[in-house]
Amino acid sequence: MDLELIQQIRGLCRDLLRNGEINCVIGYERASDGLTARPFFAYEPAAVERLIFDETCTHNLVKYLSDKKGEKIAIVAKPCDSRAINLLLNEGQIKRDTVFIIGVYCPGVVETGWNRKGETLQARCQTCQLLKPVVYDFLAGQAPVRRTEGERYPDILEVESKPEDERRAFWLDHFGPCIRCYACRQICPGCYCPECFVERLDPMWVGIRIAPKENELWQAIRAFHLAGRCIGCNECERACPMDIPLSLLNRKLEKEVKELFDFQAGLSSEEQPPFATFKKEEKLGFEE
Amino acid sequence: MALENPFVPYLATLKSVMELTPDVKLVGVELEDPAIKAAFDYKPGQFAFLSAFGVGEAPFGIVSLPQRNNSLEFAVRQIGTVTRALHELEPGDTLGVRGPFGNYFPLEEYRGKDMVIIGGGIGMAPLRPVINTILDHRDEYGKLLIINGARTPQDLVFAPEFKTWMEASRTKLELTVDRGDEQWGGRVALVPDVVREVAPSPDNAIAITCGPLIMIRFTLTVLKELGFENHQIVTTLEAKMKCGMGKCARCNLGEKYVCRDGPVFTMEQISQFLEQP
Amino acid sequence: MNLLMSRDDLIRWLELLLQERTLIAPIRVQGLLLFQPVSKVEDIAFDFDNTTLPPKEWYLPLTETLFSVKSGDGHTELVPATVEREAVIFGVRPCDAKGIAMMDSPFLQEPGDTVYGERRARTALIGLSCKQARPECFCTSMGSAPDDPSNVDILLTEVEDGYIVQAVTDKGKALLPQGLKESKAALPAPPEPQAVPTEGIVQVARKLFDEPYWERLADRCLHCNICAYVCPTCYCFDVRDYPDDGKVERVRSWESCQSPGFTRIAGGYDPRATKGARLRQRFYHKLLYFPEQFQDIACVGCGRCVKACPVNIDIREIINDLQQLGAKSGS
Amino acid sequence: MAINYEPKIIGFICNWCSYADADMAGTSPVNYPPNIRIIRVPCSGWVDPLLIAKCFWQGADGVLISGCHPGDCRYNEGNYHARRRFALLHRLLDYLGIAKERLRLEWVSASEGQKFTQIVSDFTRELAELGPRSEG
Repeated sequence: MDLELIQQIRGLCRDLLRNGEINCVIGYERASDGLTARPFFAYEPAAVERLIFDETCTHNLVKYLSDKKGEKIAIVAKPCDSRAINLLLNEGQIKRDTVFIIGVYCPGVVETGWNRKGETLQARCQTCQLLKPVVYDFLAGQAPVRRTEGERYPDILEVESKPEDERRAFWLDHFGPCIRCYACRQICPGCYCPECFVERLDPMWVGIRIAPKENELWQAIRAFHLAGRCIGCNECERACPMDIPLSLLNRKLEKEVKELFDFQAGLSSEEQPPFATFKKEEKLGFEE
Repeated sequence: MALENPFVPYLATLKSVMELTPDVKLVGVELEDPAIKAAFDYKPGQFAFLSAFGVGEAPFGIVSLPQRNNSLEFAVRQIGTVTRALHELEPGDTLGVRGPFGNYFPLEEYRGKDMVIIGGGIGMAPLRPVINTILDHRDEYGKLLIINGARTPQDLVFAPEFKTWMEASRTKLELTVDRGDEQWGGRVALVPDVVREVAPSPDNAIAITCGPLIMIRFTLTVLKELGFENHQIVTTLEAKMKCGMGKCARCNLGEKYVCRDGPVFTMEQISQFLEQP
Repeated sequence: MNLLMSRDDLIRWLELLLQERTLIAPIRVQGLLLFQPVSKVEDIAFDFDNTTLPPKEWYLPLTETLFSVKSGDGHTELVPATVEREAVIFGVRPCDAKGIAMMDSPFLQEPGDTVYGERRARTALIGLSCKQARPECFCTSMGSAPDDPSNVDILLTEVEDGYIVQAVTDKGKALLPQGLKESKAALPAPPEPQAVPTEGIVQVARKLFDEPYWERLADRCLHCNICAYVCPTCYCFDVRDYPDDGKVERVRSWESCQSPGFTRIAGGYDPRATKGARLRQRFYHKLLYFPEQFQDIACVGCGRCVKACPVNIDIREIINDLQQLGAKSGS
Repeated sequence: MAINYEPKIIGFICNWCSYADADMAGTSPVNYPPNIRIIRVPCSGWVDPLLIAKCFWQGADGVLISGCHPGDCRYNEGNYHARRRFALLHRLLDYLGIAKERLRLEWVSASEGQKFTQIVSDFTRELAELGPRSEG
């Protein structure tokens, strides 16, 4: 644990709360296992003593900004999380001047679960080149050593190389155990619709039946609705109690969006997302 | 032989449809099986689920009286998918009925008392069988005061029955709307304000109220100002329900289930939940 | 009198059961451990902590058809679902068995849920005592124990030369093979899970309805349905119609009091509109409403929700917090 | 099985162009195969990807979206948006095991009746050759 970094964050938050510049800090505290981290909301200056930051701080706290609209909030954001802030800014969900962003240089986070702290960095962190937040008001910590660039999509290429039938079977096997707890949606900073298509009754797109076909339709459209919007925090996959490899879906779309539209979500709050714009003369390798 | 499954509705036929307001229809429903029909006994305040097969089911207060009506009657306001499907049904169509569920207004206990009935909008539905029971046993009750409000004059649900109600002995009907129109010569006021203005006496009286929650809350305040105590104030609540049998764990207010312990409650039982913003 | 069953005997017995009825047991599927119908006895996991999901889905399935609507020629018929074969669930932990027994209270109270009741009557439970307590376990604080035989038909406890067999009910006795020898060995001492201060929690909870604690706790909650779906005692459900290829079915599926639209009625009004109100409902149902109706706290201490919650909403911590708040607020 | 296999196709057809072709084909001697069920839509840009996915999950063997040529959209840019959306959906569906050949986006103007008929015929034949989907 980088104590200097933590003192930096605590000191700043104490001041912000005391000055009344914000009424709440969204950060991390130690979880009930005494080992990993969990989201923490500090409302009083004294509560900042509970704030921590270390390699178990995997949660993307930006999710909570949608619950706290209209309040002045300070939020601790890793580089990947900060992309979600840009996403919400771009989509008009939050106002820049109501959020004080405490960006942290990120050395990567490890695989965690309750009472379990892995030795190695999460797969997404192993190839991540984004070490500094893309948007912040205050930058905490020190620039970590650049990680070696690696292939980001080997697992996806592997799925792509299967024949149609096998791909179909592969996904049905993986979507089969889905219990439709919607943790993937609830934890996602990009999922903020007041009414999700999956719960619409009229028209009823999916319905309440929890079965492989319905699960697949849910998962396919969930992923598609995040195409060009998913910032790759992979919180959905971490949250999934049934270990569905959601990152294989999300990163597939990330890869295709990059290829087709040369776009990566959340790198800027200004750039037009791919489905909000078009080019008259573009060949997308599909229609005649 | 499968056991009787409480989730399987009785089949019924739609007998009659009457438009009460632009968005409320009075539907008359008759159970198909004569034995089930004969055994289907219910009291004012109880409810049943109506099924539009293929769309779903939803709970409705039964607005008829077994002594008066051959059919089961429901006042259905079109507000969601099930109610829309019910509105589209025509006489002769099949639908499902599950019930009766819940408790009822203990009208026999209220004999000899003055009755104050306060209803807003579609909230008049469960109060109609109460009023009609009192009218059918007019001598057994004291004065009857009915205060009925709605958004507009067209939304007064039981308008066709007002004449009968007004002409009954020792009975007063006070109507009010939020917004009048050119023909409306009556009151334009909120229900709680009318209650304050009419100021029924709490002595030996029972007030029964049903309507939007906001109306119930404010009416409750006024009734208390007038001296009504919690045990003299009775209401009936609506809630999202999926079973009607205290199983789906959706309609509970604290440890009480609206479907099984209600829908009729005295304020004594539920004021904690109503007073919250 | 306890009996002894060798490991080979157990395999042979399970094979026999598999021929006669549906056998459900923990099976490893893509890194998960799930209660599934067994096709080969060698697929069964014998050595495990606990399953990913509790066995409740065999009584209250994730999704089931309540009845189907058959119509034609102006005639409509409702065909209720029926229960298939006799079944045995093998490998149920004592905490989960208690969970099933607790679901009986709401589901079998009049008017009883007949499909649930029939499944319950036609299924036998073979329990497996826990050899060790996991860090998230707290069953002994919730009226169960790692070796609690109360809610199963047969309880097996693993020992060096096989399993000590306790035939708890007549249904269990009838299932057992003939010729098992008496067990000379005493039952091993059970492991000791962590303790949680549940004493008096019902009375304490009653006082804390209006505590700001709930809104604060709910800040962190995502309002997903994980905790309810992994819980052996949560039983909320949703019912809807499915029109499909001209066929209409009424379907029941799991739902949870945490999901945002759970209590919202047509027209938009929601009596539990805030995150705090929903989260309080979850814990009040467990710690107050269920005990008030049916005596027991609606938690068996299996610790699944503790382990699975992505944001560490920990019921043990909440019970501790409530006790402290209760002590502060006096009586 | 494949001998009598008749693929089911859902066509989302733009009202301002291809729908005229589809309509006309009914009265002309050259007709397209009956495998397609046509849904008239106001614009190819109106078609929600959810509709396409739902068609496949309900058992369609192929889906055709047919709209006005780029530059000719009645609403100026609907088809440009459609092009982006379906290019991506196409790749996602393929990844999920619904082969690329099963989803087609075509630009056919109101005066290209022949082309429309040809497209539907070709699509039907290709799907028949591909055979039924492995899982409905």
